[in-house]
Amino acid sequence: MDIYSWLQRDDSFHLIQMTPDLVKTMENNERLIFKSRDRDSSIFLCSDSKTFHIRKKNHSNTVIVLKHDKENAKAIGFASMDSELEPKVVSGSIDISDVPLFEETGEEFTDFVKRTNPPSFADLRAVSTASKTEFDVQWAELNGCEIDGHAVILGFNLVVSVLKTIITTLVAYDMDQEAFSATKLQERLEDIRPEFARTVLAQFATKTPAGYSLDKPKISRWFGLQVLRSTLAPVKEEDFLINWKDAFPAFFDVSIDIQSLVGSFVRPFPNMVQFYNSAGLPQDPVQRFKELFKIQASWSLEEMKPYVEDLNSRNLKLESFVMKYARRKRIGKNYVITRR
Amino acid sequence: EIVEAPIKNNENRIWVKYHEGFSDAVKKNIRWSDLF
Amino acid sequence: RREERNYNDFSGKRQDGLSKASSLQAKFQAVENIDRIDSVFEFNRYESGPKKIGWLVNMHATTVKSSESVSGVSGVDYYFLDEEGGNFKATVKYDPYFLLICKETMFAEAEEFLRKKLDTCLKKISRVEKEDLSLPNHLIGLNRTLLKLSFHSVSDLLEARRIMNPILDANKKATETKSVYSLSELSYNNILKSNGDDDYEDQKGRLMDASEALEDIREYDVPYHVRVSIDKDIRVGKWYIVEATDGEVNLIPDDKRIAFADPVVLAFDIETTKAPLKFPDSSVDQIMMISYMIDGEGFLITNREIISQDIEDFEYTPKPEYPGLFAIFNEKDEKALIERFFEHIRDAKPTVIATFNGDFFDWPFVEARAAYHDIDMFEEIGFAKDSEGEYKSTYCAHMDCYRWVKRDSYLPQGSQGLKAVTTVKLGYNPTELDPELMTPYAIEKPQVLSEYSVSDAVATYYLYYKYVHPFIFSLCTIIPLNPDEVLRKGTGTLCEMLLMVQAYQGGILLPNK
Amino acid sequence: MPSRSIEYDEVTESIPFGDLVEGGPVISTSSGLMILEIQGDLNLPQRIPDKLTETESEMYVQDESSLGINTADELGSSGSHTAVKFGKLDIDGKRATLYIGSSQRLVGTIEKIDPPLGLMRILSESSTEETPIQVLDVIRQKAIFRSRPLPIM
Repeated sequence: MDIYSWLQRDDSFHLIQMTPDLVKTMENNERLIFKSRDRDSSIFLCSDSKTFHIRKKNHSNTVIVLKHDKENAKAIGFASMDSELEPKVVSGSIDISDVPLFEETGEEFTDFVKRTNPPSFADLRAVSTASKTEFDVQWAELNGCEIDGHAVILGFNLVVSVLKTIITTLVAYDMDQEAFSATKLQERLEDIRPEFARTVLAQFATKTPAGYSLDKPKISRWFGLQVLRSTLAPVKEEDFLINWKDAFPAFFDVSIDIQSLVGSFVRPFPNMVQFYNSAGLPQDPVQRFKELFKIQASWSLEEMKPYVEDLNSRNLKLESFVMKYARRKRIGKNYVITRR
Repeated sequence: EIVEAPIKNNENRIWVKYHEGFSDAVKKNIRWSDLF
Repeated sequence: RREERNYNDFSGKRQDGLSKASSLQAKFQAVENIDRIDSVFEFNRYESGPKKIGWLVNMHATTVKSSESVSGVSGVDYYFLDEEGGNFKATVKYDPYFLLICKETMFAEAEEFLRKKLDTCLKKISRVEKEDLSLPNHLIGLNRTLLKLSFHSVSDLLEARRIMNPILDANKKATETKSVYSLSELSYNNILKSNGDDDYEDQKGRLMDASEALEDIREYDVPYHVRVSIDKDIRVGKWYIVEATDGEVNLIPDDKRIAFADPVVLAFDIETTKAPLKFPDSSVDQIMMISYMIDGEGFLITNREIISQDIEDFEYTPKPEYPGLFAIFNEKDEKALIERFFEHIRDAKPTVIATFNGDFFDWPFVEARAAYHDIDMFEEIGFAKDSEGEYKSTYCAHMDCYRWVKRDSYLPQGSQGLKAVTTVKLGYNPTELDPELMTPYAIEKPQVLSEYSVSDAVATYYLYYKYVHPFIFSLCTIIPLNPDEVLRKGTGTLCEMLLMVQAYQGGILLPNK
Repeated sequence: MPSRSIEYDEVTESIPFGDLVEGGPVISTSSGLMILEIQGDLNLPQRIPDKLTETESEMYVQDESSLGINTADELGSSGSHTAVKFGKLDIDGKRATLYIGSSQRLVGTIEKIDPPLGLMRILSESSTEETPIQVLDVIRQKAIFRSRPLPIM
C-alpha cells in the first residue's frame, strides 16, 4: 500500500499504555477521570478502585499513527509520537486544605457553615486525586464527616469524646465489642449526632457480617494521642506510657505501643517525648525541614516520614527525597537525618 | 550515521536517518498543563 | 607532597629531599591524617574489646608508633565490613624481612658482620631453611639455609638494602669473574665445586672477608602488605574473626561464612564543558553535571551556572532489571556542585567507588576543579592520585571499570568504550550524544544532556555490579593484593603473586626476577 | 483542581485484550488505525516545496478522507490536510518492507504491542475542558523497522 503523511501532523493525539491494571478498570466499566491538584502538578487518573500516576515514557524511535484506507490501498499518517503515557498504580490522596475543622463549641452547625464555607462533599470527592474506594478509606482516617451535604473534619476532642461515649455505652449495655449492631448502639447514644457516630465508627470499627467490631489498636493509639496532646511540654517517655495506660475508659483493656504514635511526637531530648502536630507545618519543603530540625536535631527516617511524606509529590523514594533538604548519614547500619 | 536518499535535488528530500540504538529508558513526570 | 600518598608502592623508593627527622614526622603526620579520614568514613581502629567478625574489603601498609623503634614499626591496616553494616579497621604488626645467601661455612662471621654494618636498622637475624630450586641437586630435596634479616619497619629494611647493595654487587661481580675462570678450566669437578663448598680462601688464596661471604639477596622486593598477606594467609573478600589481645591484633579465618558482604557501591560520571573540537581542559572548563548511583539509587547534581534550567527528578530505566530513579540537586555553581558531591560521599560512606576511565578523566578533573575553588579533595574525601597516577583512597576501593574492560572482558579494541560495553554486556543501547553537542545542549537542551549524563552512571553502576565486582573480589580471595591492585596489575603480576603464595606455602625460596 | 473525564465506549468491545485472533497478522485495527515504528528519524518536508517536477507534484495530495472513527469531523475541522506520499508498505506474513522515497528500503516485522496502546485525543482549548477525552482506539500490533535502511535494488 502507498504510505502518506500529513505535512502538518496533529499533536493533539496521545498514546496511553493499556496496562493490565487499567484494562481491568475498563472491564469493570469504572468511571475514569484525569485529575490534578493544580495546573502545575502531577497528573493522576482515578477510577472507582485505583489511582494511577501518569508519567511520560520517552523513546528514540519514530512512531507514526496512520489511518488505513483499505479501499484505496493507502494509509495516511496523521500523528507522530515520541512518547507514551504510562499509568502506574499509586495510592491516592485527599487534599483537605479547604475542609474546615469542626469542634463542639456550642456553635450551631448552620452558623459554622456560614462562617467557614465548607466544600460540598460531592465536590471534594470529585476533585480528590484518589479513587472512590481510596477516598472512602482515607476520609474515614481523617475523621471526615458529611453533614447536610457539607464536608467537614471532626476535631480531635470531639472524636475522642464521641469515642469515649461509644465505648462506655458498649460496656454499660454489655454489648459485644467484636460484633455489635450500629443501629442498636445509635439508639442508646442519645446526645450524639448520628453523623458523628458514623464518622467515629468508620474510623474505629470494622464492619463484619456479624456487625461492627472495634479496632482496638487504633483506639489505643487515639488515647495515646490524647495523652500526648494534653501536655504540650516534653515528658519522660516512661511517664507518658503510664499516663497512656490510665487514659482508657473503665473496664476497657487494650495494649499500648509507642511505635503506633509515630508521626505525632518528637524527641527534643533523649528519652523525652513531646506532642508534635504536622498540621501547622509550612508547605514549603525548605521551611518544613528547617522547622523539623529546630525541634529535633537528628531523626530516623521512620519517625520523620509522617512529617514530610506529603511534600514528596513526585513519588520519589523517600530517602532520596529527604536528601534534597537534609543530610542522610550512614552511621553503622542505621541512617540518621540531620540538618544540612 | 546518515543514509541519504534524495528523491529530488532540494532540501525537501524524504529519507530516514538511522539511529544506531534505541532507548526508552527515560520516564518523566508531567504537569497538567503539559497535557491539557 | 601529594605524591607521597602511595598506597601501592612496589618500588621501595625513598622520599628524597627531606631530612630523616622531618620525613619521619611527615610520615606519622600522614598516618594520623589517614586515621582521621578513615574515621570520617567510620573505619575506626579496633584495638581492644570483644572480638569482632568482619569481611575484609581492603588493606594498606601503614606505620605504627612504637616504643621498640623511634621510626615506628610496620603494619597493615585491614578494612572490614561487619555483619550489621558497620565498618572497622584493625592493624596487624609484622616485621618486614629479606633473605641473604651466604657461604655455608661462614654464617657466624657473616652474622657478626651484618650486626655491625646494619646496627642502625637491623632488628634481628635468624636462619631459615628453604628449598632452593636453583641448586643443581634440588630434586633430591636438598634445602638451603639462609640468613633472614628482620626489621622494625619497611624504611629500616630499605636502609639495609641501600647499605648492602654495593657489597652484594661487588661480590656478584667477583663470583662471575671466578666462574669464567673456572669454566676456562673446563673441569667438571671444578664447576661443581665452585657452586658450593668453598673454603675460607678464594681462588687466589687470599683470606676471605666476612662481607664477601654474602652471595645474594632474596625476597627483598615483595611489597610489604603482600608479604604479610602471604605469610599470614590473609585475603580480601574473606571473613575473619578479629581479636585483640594486649594490643596485638590477630585475624582468624572464619571459613563458615562464604557469601560476600555488600560494600556500599557508588558509581559516578561527570559531564564537562569543552571548546569545540578540543578535549576538556580542567584549567578552563567546568563540571556541568555529576551523575551517580549509590546502591541502586540515582542522583544528579547540576551546575546551574552552565545548565540553563533546573532539572526535575526523572527515571532512567533502560531495562527493568536496571532501575534508575534519579533525584536531582540543582546547585547554583560549580563550587556548590563539588561541595554537594563531597558531602554526599561523606554521608553515604561508600567502600567502593566505580568509574569508567576515572583514573584518567573523572577524578583528575574533579580534583583540579575542586582545587580551583580552594577545595582539597584529599582532605574532603580522602581520594588522591598516587605515584602510579591512579586515584585511590584507604577506606574505599576505586574500581575503574575501564581497566576490567581492557584486561578481562575479551572485547576487541574498538568495542571498549562504555557504549559498546553496555550494549554487549548489559544488553541495551545506551543514550548517545555527540561530544560536540554537550556544551551547547547545556543551554539548549539541558534535559537531553541530563538523560545522557545519568545513562552513563547507570551503565557504569550496573556494569560494575554485574561483572566487575564479583570478578575482582573473587580474585581477591586468592591473590594477596587489595582490590585496586587486583583490578589494575597486569596478568603477569597476578600470576607471579599466586606463585609466591605457592612457594611460601611449600617452603621454597623465590628466585630473583 | 483541574479534571477531565475519559470515555472509552468506543473500545470496550475489544476488551478484554486477549490473544490476537489467528489468521495472519492484521496490522490495522477494525477502525482502520495502524502504527509504523522506525528506528531513526523520518525526514519529511514541512510544506510543499517550490519548483516541483510533474512526478514530484503528484506525490502531494489533499486528504479529505475521514478517519473512520468518531472524531472524523474534528480531524477535518481545519479543512483538508496536505499529505505527501513518502513510501510504500508491503506486508508478507510477519515480514514487512517499507520503501522510503525512491532509494531506501527498510526491512521489518509485524509485532505485538505489549501493553497495547490506547489512542487518545486531547484538545487543549480551555473551552473544551468539560468535554470528555475519548479513547478512540486500542492498537495492539505495529510494523517495526529496526534495521539499517538498505538501498532499493
